[in-house]
Amino acid sequence: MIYPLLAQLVQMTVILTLSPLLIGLVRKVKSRLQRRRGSSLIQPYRDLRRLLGKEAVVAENASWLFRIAPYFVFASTWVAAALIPTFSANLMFSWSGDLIAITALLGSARFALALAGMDVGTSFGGLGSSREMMIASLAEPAMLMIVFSVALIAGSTELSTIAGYMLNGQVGLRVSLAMALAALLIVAVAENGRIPVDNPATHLELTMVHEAMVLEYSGRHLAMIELAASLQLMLYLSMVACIFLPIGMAGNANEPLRDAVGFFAWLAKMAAGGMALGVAETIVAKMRVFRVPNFLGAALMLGLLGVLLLFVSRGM
Amino acid sequence: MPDPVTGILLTPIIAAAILVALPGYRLGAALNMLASFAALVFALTLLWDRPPTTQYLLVDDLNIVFVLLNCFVGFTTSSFSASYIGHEIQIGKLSLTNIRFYHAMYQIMLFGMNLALLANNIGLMWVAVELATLTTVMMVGLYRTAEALEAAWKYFILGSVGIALALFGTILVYLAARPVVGEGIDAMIWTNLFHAAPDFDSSLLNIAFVFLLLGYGTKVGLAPLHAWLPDAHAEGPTPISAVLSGLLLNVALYALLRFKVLLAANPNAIAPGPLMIGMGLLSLIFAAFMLYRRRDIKRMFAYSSIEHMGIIVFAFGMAGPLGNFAGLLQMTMHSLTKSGIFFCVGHIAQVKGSQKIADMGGLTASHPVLGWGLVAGMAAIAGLPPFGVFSSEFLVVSSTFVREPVLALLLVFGLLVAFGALLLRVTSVAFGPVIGPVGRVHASYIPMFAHFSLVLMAGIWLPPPLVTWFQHVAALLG
Amino acid sequence: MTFMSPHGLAFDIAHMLAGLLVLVSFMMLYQLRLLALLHVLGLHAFVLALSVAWQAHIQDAPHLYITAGMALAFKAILIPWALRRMVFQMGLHREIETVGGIGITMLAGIALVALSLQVMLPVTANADPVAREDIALALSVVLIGLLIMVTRQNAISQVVGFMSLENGINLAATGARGMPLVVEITVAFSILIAFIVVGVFLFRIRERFDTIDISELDRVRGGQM
Amino acid sequence: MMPIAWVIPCLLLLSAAGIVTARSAFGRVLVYGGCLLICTALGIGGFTALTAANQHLQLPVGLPWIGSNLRLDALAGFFLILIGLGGGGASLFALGYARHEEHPQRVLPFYPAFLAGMILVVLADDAFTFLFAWELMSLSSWALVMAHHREEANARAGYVYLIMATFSGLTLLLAFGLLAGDLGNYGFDSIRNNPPTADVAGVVMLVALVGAGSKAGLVPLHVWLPLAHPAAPSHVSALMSGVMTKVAVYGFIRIVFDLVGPTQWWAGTVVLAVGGITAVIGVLQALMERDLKRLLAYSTVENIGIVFIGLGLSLAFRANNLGAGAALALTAALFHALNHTTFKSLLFFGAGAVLHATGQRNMETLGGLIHRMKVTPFVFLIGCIAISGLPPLNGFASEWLTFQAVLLRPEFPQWGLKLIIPVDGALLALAAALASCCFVRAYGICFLGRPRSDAAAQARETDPWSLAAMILFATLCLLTGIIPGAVIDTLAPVARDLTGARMPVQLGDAWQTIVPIAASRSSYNGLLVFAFIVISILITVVTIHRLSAHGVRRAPPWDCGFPDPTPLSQYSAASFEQPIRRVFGTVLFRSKEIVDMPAPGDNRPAGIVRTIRDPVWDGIYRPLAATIGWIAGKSDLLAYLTIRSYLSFVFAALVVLLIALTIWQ
Repeated sequence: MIYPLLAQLVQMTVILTLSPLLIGLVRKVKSRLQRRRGSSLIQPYRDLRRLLGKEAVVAENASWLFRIAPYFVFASTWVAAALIPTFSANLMFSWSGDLIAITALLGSARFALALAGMDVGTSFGGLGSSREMMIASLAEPAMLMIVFSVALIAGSTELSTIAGYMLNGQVGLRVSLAMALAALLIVAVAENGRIPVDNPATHLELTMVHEAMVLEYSGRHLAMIELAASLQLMLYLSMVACIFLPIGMAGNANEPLRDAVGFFAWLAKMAAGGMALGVAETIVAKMRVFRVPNFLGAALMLGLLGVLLLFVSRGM
Repeated sequence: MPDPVTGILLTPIIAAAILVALPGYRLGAALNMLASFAALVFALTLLWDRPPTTQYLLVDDLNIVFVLLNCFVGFTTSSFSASYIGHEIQIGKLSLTNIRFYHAMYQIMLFGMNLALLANNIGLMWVAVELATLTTVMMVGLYRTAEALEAAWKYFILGSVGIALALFGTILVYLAARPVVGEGIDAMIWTNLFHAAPDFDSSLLNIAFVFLLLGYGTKVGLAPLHAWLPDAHAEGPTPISAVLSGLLLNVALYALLRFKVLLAANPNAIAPGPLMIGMGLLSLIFAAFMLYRRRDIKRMFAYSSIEHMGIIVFAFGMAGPLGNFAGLLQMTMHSLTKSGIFFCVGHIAQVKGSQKIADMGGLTASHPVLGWGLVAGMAAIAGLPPFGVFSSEFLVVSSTFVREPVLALLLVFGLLVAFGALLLRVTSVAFGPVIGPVGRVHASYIPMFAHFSLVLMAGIWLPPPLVTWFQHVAALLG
Repeated sequence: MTFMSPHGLAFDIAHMLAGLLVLVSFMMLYQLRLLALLHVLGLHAFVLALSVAWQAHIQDAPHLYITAGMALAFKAILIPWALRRMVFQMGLHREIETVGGIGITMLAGIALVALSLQVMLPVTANADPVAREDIALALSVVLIGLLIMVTRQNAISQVVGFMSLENGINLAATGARGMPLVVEITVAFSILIAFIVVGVFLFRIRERFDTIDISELDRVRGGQM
Repeated sequence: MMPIAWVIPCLLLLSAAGIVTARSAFGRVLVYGGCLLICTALGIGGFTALTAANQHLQLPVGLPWIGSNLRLDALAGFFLILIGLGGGGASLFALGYARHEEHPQRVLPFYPAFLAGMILVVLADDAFTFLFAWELMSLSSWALVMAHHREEANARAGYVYLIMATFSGLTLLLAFGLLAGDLGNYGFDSIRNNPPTADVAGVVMLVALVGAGSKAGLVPLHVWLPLAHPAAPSHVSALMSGVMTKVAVYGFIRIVFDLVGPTQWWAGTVVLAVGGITAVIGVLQALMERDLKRLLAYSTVENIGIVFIGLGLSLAFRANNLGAGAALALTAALFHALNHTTFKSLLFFGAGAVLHATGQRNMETLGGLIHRMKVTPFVFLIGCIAISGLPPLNGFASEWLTFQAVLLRPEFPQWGLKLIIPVDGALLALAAALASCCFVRAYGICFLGRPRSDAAAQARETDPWSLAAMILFATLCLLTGIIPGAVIDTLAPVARDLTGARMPVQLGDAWQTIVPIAASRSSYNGLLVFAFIVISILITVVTIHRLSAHGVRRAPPWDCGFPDPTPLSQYSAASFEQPIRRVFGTVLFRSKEIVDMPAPGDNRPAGIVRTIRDPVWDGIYRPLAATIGWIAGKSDLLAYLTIRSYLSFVFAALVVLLIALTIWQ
């Protein structure tokens, strides 16, 4: 009882504290690849501190919703992230929400953020919300299709069960899983607003999506949102790792040693993932907003194809 | 107290004789109502005092319903007519000379119809139907406008041809019966015919039925023999429209049913069902489409009568206990509802000074009673609950689908198409902006309410005696 | 004389008269001129009167003589005369406008006769063979009468068609041995015809319609619109 | 005996009272207050009926030889709860809202009758009573739709509505005809005792799907719904969308699950296909709608699609003798139906409050209401989150259950089910995602931003009765969202009656987790998720306020430095939907954007025109109407012929019949 609770608390803290580092890592990798020195790995932490220290400038006609939204966004993302097994599947509350619930929690966060983007009543805010919801309207079903594929193979939508199933090695190579992985990567890129779907570094009016939504935010509100964004990135990477590469993850037993192994394995996976993302973002160009639906549509189709294959034949 | 049958038949004759001599409008209208009421009372006594069958007259389960209905609608229409015609005289649309013989004719018409219903002799029945036709022709032409005369003329010519065909059919029935029943009057008495029908020559009976179907079918208003009906309804005074739809069509239908029973009793004869089903469906679907382009409200409801006659004939054609029951119920409900609607429409037309649908609008706002009355009538005639037509259409459609799915689909299609047209027009009349004069009209709403409440009651609860009759008759009809 | 026919001379004469009526019906179909048509109508009624009288004789039913007499007086003489007067008074076209040529209507008439015979054929022998053939002929007359009504555009010729139809029915009614109410029915019918003629006349008197061509009458119909 | 049946005469009495007292304030209080009390009683009665033995009642009315039969079983009980809930809420709302009604005499008499019709449908135990009530429900709601009859659009809405309702009634009549057989055994008991053969059962299922579906709003039979629901006064809209569509669902369940008995597997396929298409089409149309109430109506179509997906899954499981799966899917469907009643009523109340505050339904004229109204924006937001299927509210719980049913078992022996179930899963996911997009747009445009018209700028909060109703439903959305186990357990008797199985008991769990099949398979705990979110928000707020600067400065919006003088420069509803329209609308709705650029020298402003074609209207209803019009036009020529032509009809009929006779002989 106590042990899983501890594991849960550790998980929540770790994922929260390490997520800005992941952002820092991605930025660093990108800079190096662009032959720049780039900012320090811990620059995101500094940014957060700076933002927290500043007074919040709120637009004159912003409502209560504008001020609540950052907290809600952050909280939902954090809860979702807490449900993902990172180093251990032995989490106290992992059963309180399965993969579908995690997807939906992220949806709630996005819902709040999109509303906040429209609250002030500027054209950019609306633009960002509109595009974000359009992307989500394709990414979310694609994500659910991925969930379906995985759940049909593992016979469960619980992430801990899935991870356990994947760990015991009887899965083998499957077409549907490959499709799900490809789709998940696309969805992860889109949901986190990374290149080629969105560019977190841009403030060019016609191309921004996420940044347009949060344009009016400043100070601690912006800090919350930035933190939520980095949490989300880590969440997705952990999810990929948990489903497709659960090597090293601790099982259900209360063994601190295995948990430690799992923790370092997870760190390594995150590092690798962050670097891969940095590389990928460097070599790919951002696409036009109206090309994005095709990109995500491909993910949706891949996911659906995977599920169909599973319905037709269990062996696929 | 005389024998009820004699009372039913004699009262109108005596009343007509007095009314011919009676000057003035008010007195005539009052006497007209009184006589109709007396007939109704006599008809009610039939319920417990059923006189014996004679060579000429007969009261049985089948016609007692018709007679009661006839006398009831005859009475309510006479009271509606009193206020309606009074208003027409007031505004000068009718002069006293126009209506000199109106009330007398009305009584003779009632006499003709009651005689046709009570006749136990197919020849007498034919004569009575002709009498009723002739009197209604005169009434249709009452306004003496070019349109009214033309409608009367059309009615007259088509009716005459129909009646001639029916006579030919009657002669053929006699010929079929003669070898079995014997020469003379015996071979025309319905009760004899019914008992001897199994031995009749089936081929003669077949041909006879074709002629009777077309002959009386013209009176019923079945397509393609219907052409007289819309004009006669639209151009005649509204009480006559109510009587035509509510009674005359029924009388012709009754005649048709009598002969159908004969055919059903003969094992070798053709099944009358398919013929009736075919004509019924044709009438229903044809009338349903015709409803769309109607711009005259009375003409529209006339087409709706054709539609309903189609459904009724269809139901009797489908036969079986459910089909026949439904047919009888539908017929009764249609009489009450349609005449009620005509009462309502008559007042509306008087308020607006026009029968054109385009001249009416927003009635529920300007005249709530008339407007909602029309809406209720529309709902009732379209077979929506809580009105009685719903029960009969329920039985017709559901019992047909098991036996003949395609026919049921056609039936449903026709019902929907017809409803689409009716609803379209009634919506524009009852709702939307108010169009036309908004003055009050001195009108008696009682007949309309009486009809609609009966229909409403029948939709919720059917009196057990009525059900028993209907079931007997349904069994008789095969 | 039974060798001439299985039913005896009396029936043969009845048949002959009925056949004659069909023939006269064909003459009506053939007529293109109004006055001649009226003459043929008189002839038609005359043949009917003969036939009815003969039936009265062989059935020993004296009341049928009334019908015969009425047919003679009313339909063979009075009504053709009245119609003739109307034709003159109203200055009608003497030509009859037909739908389809005379040839086609004649062919149609023949087809109708064939149809009536065919329809009556299955009537079993026990249902009185005489009546069967009589009725077949009467049916032909009725159908031809209707055909005239349908193919002639002129109101008077339509009246004529209706009368010939009615003559066919009278033939059938009187041919049905022992049928009651025949006289009453023929009287009722005569009243009907009188109504029609008076109706035609009424329209004329009121001078609402220039001609009594019914298609003109139809043109003034209002109310539908 | 059945005490609950007394509510029907009571409601009819209220109807009568409504006619008499329509014009006075007393009438309003009497009718709506009475309805509120009756609905409360109804809800309680329905709840007790879930577990109690079936009650029967036979009345000597209706069809003479079978009488009018009523039966109260678990299924009826559940739907009575639904009616009681929706009706009670609407009555509560109307106590305040109806004060602004211009024509109370057109609403008051029909409102209780409408409720009575719905209740009677649910209680009916023979075909006649069922259809009688069904049509009564249609007719009285039609009268309510026609309450504001002077608007031309409403007249059209009423027209289309009643035609489709009659179509639905007649179609169900056909289904009952098949079930009752030749002898007219219309009682449901005798139908249950003589179940139809498999082929007949299939036909009945199809016919019932068309009949009940056209009342529930299945694509392509949904066209009346977005016209009629918004046309009625808002509390009636809530009742129509929230409750009446559920009664239609009830009709389908009663016929297909109860009366017909086991169906073949393809029945499930058909229902699944229709449900999936309905869900997506409905939400896409909602996304492109600018009228707030019509948007809600289209969203009803979507939710009905989701309910039917659940029902289709249940049929599929039942055809394969998988009782547990059938129970799960049916529970999911009924749960979603209940949820839809709560949040759709709430949203329609909100729309009513907005309509009352601004007089506007067109979203393009709204905006900024969150500043001018205090409570409505908050509860409306809860409704939006719930209907978007987002945790921790109730919409998510039922959609989650449906997903679990989809994932339950891929090994169906039938190829049709193998293909349709995953596709339906995808369609459901797509619908859910689009729904949240749709309600971000709806909420964002109406309540957020700056007012786009004077009316919106001068909006005021609505009355306390209305607010009470909205708060009630918002609370319910939250409660059923965080303790879904209670609802699932409540539904267990219903599922047991209809599928022979039930879901595991949920409320026994200490943490109130819901476990549809087994804990290792899937579980969800709304309570914990809710608690976690609340706790993390609190933690964050506390921490942040410890750590950070407290200052808040109000300043003009930044907006990338663009000066922004007019609210018209905000994103509008049309611009918000534009990306979605481009993605989904170009093929399906043939949407086009035409830039209207004036020639040089022309002072006219440039503009952009968007056109959207409704494929269902274009593909089915317009051609149908045109065909009927064409035939009507052609047959109309027959009304103007000469007497001679009519005579020739008689003649032709005679000759044809004689020829037919000769041939026959």
